[in-house]
Amino acid sequence: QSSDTIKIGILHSLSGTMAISETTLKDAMLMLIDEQNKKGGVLGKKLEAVVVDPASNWPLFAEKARELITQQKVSAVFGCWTSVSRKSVLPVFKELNNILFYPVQYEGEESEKNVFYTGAAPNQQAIPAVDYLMSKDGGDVKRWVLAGTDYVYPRTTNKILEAYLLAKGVAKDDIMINYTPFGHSDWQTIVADIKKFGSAGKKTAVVSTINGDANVPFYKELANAGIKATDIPVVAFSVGEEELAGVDTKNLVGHLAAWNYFQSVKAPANSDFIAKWQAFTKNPKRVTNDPMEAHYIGFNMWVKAVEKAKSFDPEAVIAALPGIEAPNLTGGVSKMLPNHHITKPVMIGEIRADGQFDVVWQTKDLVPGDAWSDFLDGSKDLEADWVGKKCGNFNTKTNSCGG
Amino acid sequence: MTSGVFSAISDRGSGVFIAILVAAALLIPASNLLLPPDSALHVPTHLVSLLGKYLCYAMLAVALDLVWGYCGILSLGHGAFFALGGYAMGMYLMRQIGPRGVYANPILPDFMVFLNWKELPWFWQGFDMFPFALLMVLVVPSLLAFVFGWLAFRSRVTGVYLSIITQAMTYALLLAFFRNDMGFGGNNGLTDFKDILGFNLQADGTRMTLFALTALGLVLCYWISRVLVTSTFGKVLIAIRDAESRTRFIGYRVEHYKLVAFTVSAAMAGLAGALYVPQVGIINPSEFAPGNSIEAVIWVAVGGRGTLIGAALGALIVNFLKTTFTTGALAPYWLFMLGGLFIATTLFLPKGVVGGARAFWEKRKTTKAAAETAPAAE
Amino acid sequence: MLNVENIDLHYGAAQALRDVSITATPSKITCVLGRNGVGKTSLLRAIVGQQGISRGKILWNGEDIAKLPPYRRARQGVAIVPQGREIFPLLTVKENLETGFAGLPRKERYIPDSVFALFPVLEEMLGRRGGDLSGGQQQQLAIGRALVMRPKLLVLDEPTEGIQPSIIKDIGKALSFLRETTDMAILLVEQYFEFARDLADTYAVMDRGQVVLAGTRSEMVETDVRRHLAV
Amino acid sequence: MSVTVPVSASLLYVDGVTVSFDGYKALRGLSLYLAPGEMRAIIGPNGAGKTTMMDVITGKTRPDTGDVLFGGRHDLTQMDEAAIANLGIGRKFQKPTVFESLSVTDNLRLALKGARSPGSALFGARNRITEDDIAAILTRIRLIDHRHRIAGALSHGQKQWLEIGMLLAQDPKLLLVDEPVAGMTDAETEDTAHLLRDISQTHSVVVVEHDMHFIRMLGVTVTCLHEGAVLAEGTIDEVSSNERVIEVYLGR
Amino acid sequence: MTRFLRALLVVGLCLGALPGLAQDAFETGLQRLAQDSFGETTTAISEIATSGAPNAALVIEALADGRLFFTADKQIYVKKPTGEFIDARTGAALAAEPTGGSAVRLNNRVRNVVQGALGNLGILSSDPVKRKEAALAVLRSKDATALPALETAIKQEKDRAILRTLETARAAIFVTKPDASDADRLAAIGALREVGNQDALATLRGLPTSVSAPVAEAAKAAIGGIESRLALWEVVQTAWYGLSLGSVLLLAAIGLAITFGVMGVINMAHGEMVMIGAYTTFVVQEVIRARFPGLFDYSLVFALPLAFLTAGLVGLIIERTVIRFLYGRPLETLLATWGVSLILQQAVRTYFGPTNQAVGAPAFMSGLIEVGGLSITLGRLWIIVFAFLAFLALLGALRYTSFGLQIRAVTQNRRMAANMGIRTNYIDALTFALGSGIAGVAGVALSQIDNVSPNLGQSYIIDSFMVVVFGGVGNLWGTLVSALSLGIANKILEPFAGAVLGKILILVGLILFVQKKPRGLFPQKGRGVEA
Ligand SMILES: Nc1ncnc2c1ncn2[C@@H]1O[C@H](COP(=O)(O)OP(=O)(O)OP(=O)(O)O)[C@@H](O)[C@H]1O
Ligand SMILES: Nc1ncnc2c1ncn2[C@@H]1O[C@H](COP(=O)(O)OP(=O)(O)OP(=O)(O)O)[C@@H](O)[C@H]1O
Ligand SMILES: NC(N)=O
Ligand SMILES: [Mg+2]
Ligand SMILES: [Mg+2]
Repeated sequence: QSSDTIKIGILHSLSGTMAISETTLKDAMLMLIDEQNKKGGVLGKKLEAVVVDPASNWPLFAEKARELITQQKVSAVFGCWTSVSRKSVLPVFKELNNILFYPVQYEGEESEKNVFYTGAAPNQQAIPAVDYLMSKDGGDVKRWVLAGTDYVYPRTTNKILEAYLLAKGVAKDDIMINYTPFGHSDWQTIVADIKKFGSAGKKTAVVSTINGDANVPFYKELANAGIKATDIPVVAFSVGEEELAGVDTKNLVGHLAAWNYFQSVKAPANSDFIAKWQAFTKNPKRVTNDPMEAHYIGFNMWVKAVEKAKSFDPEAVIAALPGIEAPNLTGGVSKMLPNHHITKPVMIGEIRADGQFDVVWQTKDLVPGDAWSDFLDGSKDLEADWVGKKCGNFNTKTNSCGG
Repeated sequence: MTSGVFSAISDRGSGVFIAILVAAALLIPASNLLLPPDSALHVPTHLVSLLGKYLCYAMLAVALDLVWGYCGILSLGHGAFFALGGYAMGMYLMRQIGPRGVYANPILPDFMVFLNWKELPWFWQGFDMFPFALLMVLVVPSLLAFVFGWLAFRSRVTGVYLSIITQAMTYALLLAFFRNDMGFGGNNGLTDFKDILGFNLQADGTRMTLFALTALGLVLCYWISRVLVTSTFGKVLIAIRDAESRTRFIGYRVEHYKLVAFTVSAAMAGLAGALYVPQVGIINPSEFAPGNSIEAVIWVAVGGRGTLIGAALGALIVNFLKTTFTTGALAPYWLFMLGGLFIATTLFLPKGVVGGARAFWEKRKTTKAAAETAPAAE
Repeated sequence: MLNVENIDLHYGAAQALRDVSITATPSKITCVLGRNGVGKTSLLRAIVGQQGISRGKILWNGEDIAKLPPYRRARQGVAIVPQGREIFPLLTVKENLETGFAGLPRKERYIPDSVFALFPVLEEMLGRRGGDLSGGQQQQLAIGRALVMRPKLLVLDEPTEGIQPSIIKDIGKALSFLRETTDMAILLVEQYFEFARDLADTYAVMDRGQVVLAGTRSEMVETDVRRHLAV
Repeated sequence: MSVTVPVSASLLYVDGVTVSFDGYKALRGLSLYLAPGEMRAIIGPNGAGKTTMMDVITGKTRPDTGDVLFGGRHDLTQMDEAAIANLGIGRKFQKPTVFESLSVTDNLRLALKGARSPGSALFGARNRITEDDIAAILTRIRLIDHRHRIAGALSHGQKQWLEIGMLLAQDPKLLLVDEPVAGMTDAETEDTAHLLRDISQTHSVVVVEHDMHFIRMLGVTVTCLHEGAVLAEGTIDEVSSNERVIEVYLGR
Repeated sequence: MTRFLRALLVVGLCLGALPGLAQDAFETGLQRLAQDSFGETTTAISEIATSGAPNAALVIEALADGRLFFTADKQIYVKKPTGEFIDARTGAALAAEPTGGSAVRLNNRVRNVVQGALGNLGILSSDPVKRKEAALAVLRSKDATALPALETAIKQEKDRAILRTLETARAAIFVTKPDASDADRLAAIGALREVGNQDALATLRGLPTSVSAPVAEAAKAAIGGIESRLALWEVVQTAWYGLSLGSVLLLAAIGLAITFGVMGVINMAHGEMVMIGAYTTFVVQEVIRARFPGLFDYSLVFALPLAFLTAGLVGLIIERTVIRFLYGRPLETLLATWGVSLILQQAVRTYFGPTNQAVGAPAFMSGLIEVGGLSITLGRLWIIVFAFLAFLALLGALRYTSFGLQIRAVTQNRRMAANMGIRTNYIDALTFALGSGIAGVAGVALSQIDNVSPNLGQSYIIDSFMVVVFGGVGNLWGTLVSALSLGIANKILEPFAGAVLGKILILVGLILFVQKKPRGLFPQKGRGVEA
């Protein structure tokens, strides 16, 4: 390894079930690194991407993380999509004291010294989306279907949402919760149930935490069953431009998604990014999406932190990162918080016929990511602060740091 | 005919295999701990954990070969026994965290706290004690195998029918363990372990010990399997594989033989899983995925079905290639190489690596012998 | 006319035939005798293509068929009644017979009446699975199946095995009948000495992979033959 | 045939057994009584039900009706194959079935009399069987030179012999032998007849054959089955001169 | 403006009165649209719709389709579907598209209002298709301002189906309208009870709480009546869902019933054949979209044979290069075909990319018909029909052709089959190609309801094996019965056990069932099997 290149690890699945989502992130990282090198690299050194394929296999994630850090000696890693992949690499990053940038919306309830969460915490996606639907513009929704894939992210998100809705005075009877297995493909019964639930005379909406693969058949069934967004809108947290590229969106117009970024947002930084991306992938139709933006922000933050610390040493960069600001693609400036989450705008988009989203609502200010939900018993007293308290789970009641 | 506990491993292949493993168990940790990192002979920690993981897979492969290679039971659900052993160990490690979890709950693991569980479910009791956990590592998989096998073998479910229900078993367990309500941490599984028997899991010393134990565990599993297959028991297994009903007609209780083999095999798979978890740092339901069990079958086939050493070797080869191929420029294409390897193995080494090598030697021997002696036809 | 010339056959490293030559002439029955394991079946396998040979020629009407795949040989009129019957167990008796149609021109795709005349039991059991038949019934089916192919060379490997005496007699008559009425060449492997002796026009005795005695029936000396068949 | 035979006096008591497959009656009220130490030859047309009868006795096929008792008290219709084998009933199949990937020696080793539990096979007596213990049998079936070969590589006739050898090794009280001389030369047939006669000194034997020379050499009571029931029974001369037997079986 | 006044206006509009006032409202409405605020847009729509201006319908239709634009200097213009631009205010054609125009945006709330407005405007149209749509729109929006127009329309309507919709719409309005008279309400409740479907139920449940006791009583009775009727239909509906799921399983498994069930190849690449079929559909649709857009509705008709051929060809190649060396070693086919499956997956991933591809539904396969209380989605209906056709074709081919006989002979005893003159090589290759081709055809159907991604095959392989094995290997009828019974059992369990637990129960049930029938539902019987 020559001393004037610095390695960056890219830990995204290129095969297996998650390749469908993660491959794009690998390409996005390659582009960002490429761009940075064109600008002269960082601290005078060129960056070199090291791509590995953890193949949607969680133990392999841990193995590959270890390989990146110890063998390839990378200075930081950008990677993971599912929470379980993040959980499986966590001990490795802690042990070897390196940095992971995690770009996907997740269930929260975590703040680790070695991880920087550039995707949304539940308060940056789920809660605002529900707020919107309850508003007049959102349709004054009174009855809720919380539909999700049966795993931790949807379960936690729905737990938070349920607590939130109850606190907002929604009756228990007006909430229906439904879980389906990964890759569920026969949605007839559930769509019929939703239709039935929605025929109680109150405006009904579906909050969907359905995971990747199951979405296409879900939307196809919705369209088949003739459920229009004007009847029962569906707001999804895991359906972005990339996922919609696989569906015929004609019949889905008006269904919603909540993200912190949409490709359709008109901002100079965004147009620039889209142009570069399409040039980089040599595909003028290639779409961008929210986790890509998260990597964009995370990568720029890392560059700035390195410059601030004047070192590539992970320990120094970790210390330098909180407080770093980097522009996002929608015209704002995101900031890394002491809890290792960032500030983000929250947007609600409606699906258009061309597979893009129309932003119909967005928060005025950037929302700071909250690691520990205020709506869960176990975590409402917890707080993460890696700057002052040097603790990821400080209990404000007992004034002590957890394990 | 010689037989018995020691003669089972008195052949040359076994000798070499065991010697290599024992040497690895002693020398690799020693080199890691005693030699300076810049020494040419120093084995870096990450390599040791990698090897440790492979050896766990090799144990699983040996367990599978015992039932598939010798008894014709193509289990497409052996990953389930591996995972159950892993979970039993994971539960112990989880309980060891104690109040050091993020929510600082002294009893409840983190995932239970944040899903609002109020108390520890009954099936988590006792896992704070290592001996109990160790017992469960063996008992849970073998109990499942026993009950499952008792039903299936008694009903004379054989061939693909048996394969498919073993697959259904692991698939059902996969779905069940995915459910958060089951109380095993949902799809995130059990993770963030701190220490084992008071030793820090991240410490090199602990890692080396675990590695050495895994290597010796593989020796143990191999030994047990050899004792089984070299005794007449093994001959009966082969007889069952070849002509099950004929075996019955000379008075053997086929279901008992299968049950013994299946249960022992499940216990070995469980042990492999238990050694795997502390080294890998996580256990979650994806270990139950049917694809994993099929992959294990493939290791056995690559190495050579019905050879035990081949099974272990197959696991090492395939996983080593997987590790190598998934890094760097070739990463997006590694499936081509792995797929190609599988096809090439079946076409050119129909008995697997070890089977192929043996056939090669035998052929050389017999052609020589044939050249020297008179016609084989009597 | 079949001329097997100096063939060797190996199973792996073990040699089962060495320098075997034999002929089968149209309208003649050629009988091969020999103890267990001397290579009779191996010889037939070589002729029908189930087993490759390592040396020699197999001439069928002058053409060397040794390299042809089995189905081509079958389509040139070579049919076998194998040892162990090899019935298609899950096909019905009728379907078993119909497998013989594969090499026939469309207009010949029917089951000749002679088959049922010879083995009436087959007609009774047309709808039964072949695998369910009794051993002897299967043997009859195997012969019937070969006849459906309208063979020019009929190769039979111990066809009387497991068959009741009356039908053995019938088979003997049938073979004589075929010899008399058609130009079929018949190659018969048999242990049952009297049956073979009564039928054979020419014979060959094998021992340890080799032909040790051969000749026409008139030349055949029973004691010589029996010596080779003795234990 | 309506001889009443006391159940307890017969080693094998088959009475009124009926078996049908998808409506086809393979056995129609078959009765057969075998005294201890008796050897019985069974003949009958192809499809008469001889093999099916053995299937019933060994537990492979469950009869629709009828009794099958062994030693006067064991109801074979209620037992499975292994249990029946362990009572001391051994069988040679019509189509030779041996363990193809085991050596000739190992085939015999597994068949040899003795405990058959997994425990005994693992650590027990079965592991102490030496080649010498089976050498006698190997010699008797003339496979001594083939003892290390894989059974799958034997010729058809050699497999027949191996199966006979396995039956000898089992040393059962009752031997059921289905067409032992099919595919054997006349000399071997003679030899087999000697062998069976020797065995019948100390064992009960039921032997099915179509080879009338062989049957004659055995010199025992012959039962002729036809369409699932007994057609004739008696000495070989009686039976072979029976008009019906000649008509359906022997031919003219 | 009160609702009453607006209602009056609609009447006026119908009579062609008050043109001056109308033009004013139209103008202000248009101005509002340029504000780019959903609230203003909503108001604007009412104003425009009720203005009676000649361009009103044109503008609102354009808005609904996203073809209405505004510029910074508040010029409003419409892009016609044909591509020309016209000024919204005057209707005059524009020479070129004004610069800096952006579309007037919609959200679901606006869309609802637009729908109502379009209903009100179209209900008296002379085009029956438009009238039908408008009637449905009114039924959805239950907009009371449409009532006068509705009454007029009901008087004029000749088409019975449309009339029914109109009357239902009127009833729906009376039920929800806060100030309707009791008599109107009771009549309306009666009408809705007649209709008796989920929508009617929803409307009835939306009855204001302030109504008089007899009305509330009647509504309660009507709701109860509809509910019990629907409960009955639900059984049928569940059976239908089961049948539909079963037919998907059947389609997925049927090719495997050949390659595995008949040939004995443990074909782990079967799923990838399905995937190839789905990608063929995608490619066909891409070509059609690009070259012959008019043929889109026939895309599946082209895709079917092509998918059969493509997957069949791939199958043929696999058989000739790999499988043929493995006959008689069935377990090794598992290893080799697993390798093939990895390669095919990654090849598709490399060539088409890892993400889902969009496959559209032709018009005849989209939508829903209601039969009594049963809703049948057309896409599913076609898949069921298709699955059965494929099944019957295959059954016929195997049972009644000499090809079928030869396939079975070859798989039962390859060596002997060759000695019977059967070209075993040829039969093997064709059989495998046939099984693969059928899998490809299944892919065409599955592309309509599932992801078209490199993972498609993997998601069906386990289910396919279960179906084939559960039915009894080698028995096509078994495959049929097993697919349908698994589908129906799944759908019976799903409502109360949930999808996850339901699936677990099915698996456990399957394991237990196999104890009773160790060779599947339709075991192969006889002596030949045990030997
Ligand atoms: N598949 C095989 N592999 C290896 N050796 C074989 C195989 N088949 C036969 N042999 C051997 O080849 C020799 C000749 O066998 P073959 O079957 O031709 O004998 P045969 O004369 O037909 O005997 P039989 O009368 O018993 O049928 C025997 O020694 C046999 O053991
Ligand atoms: N599983 C079965 N299914 C259908 N029919 C059967 C089955 N088993 C036996 N049979 C029929 O029962 C009859 C008796 O068969 P069996 O094998 O007992 O005859 P056998 O007396 O042994 O004849 P052979 O002398 O030819 O061996 C035959 O017609 C056979 O077709
Ligand atoms: N974090 C997620 N989406 O698993
Ligand atoms: Mg032979
Ligand atoms: Mg018989």
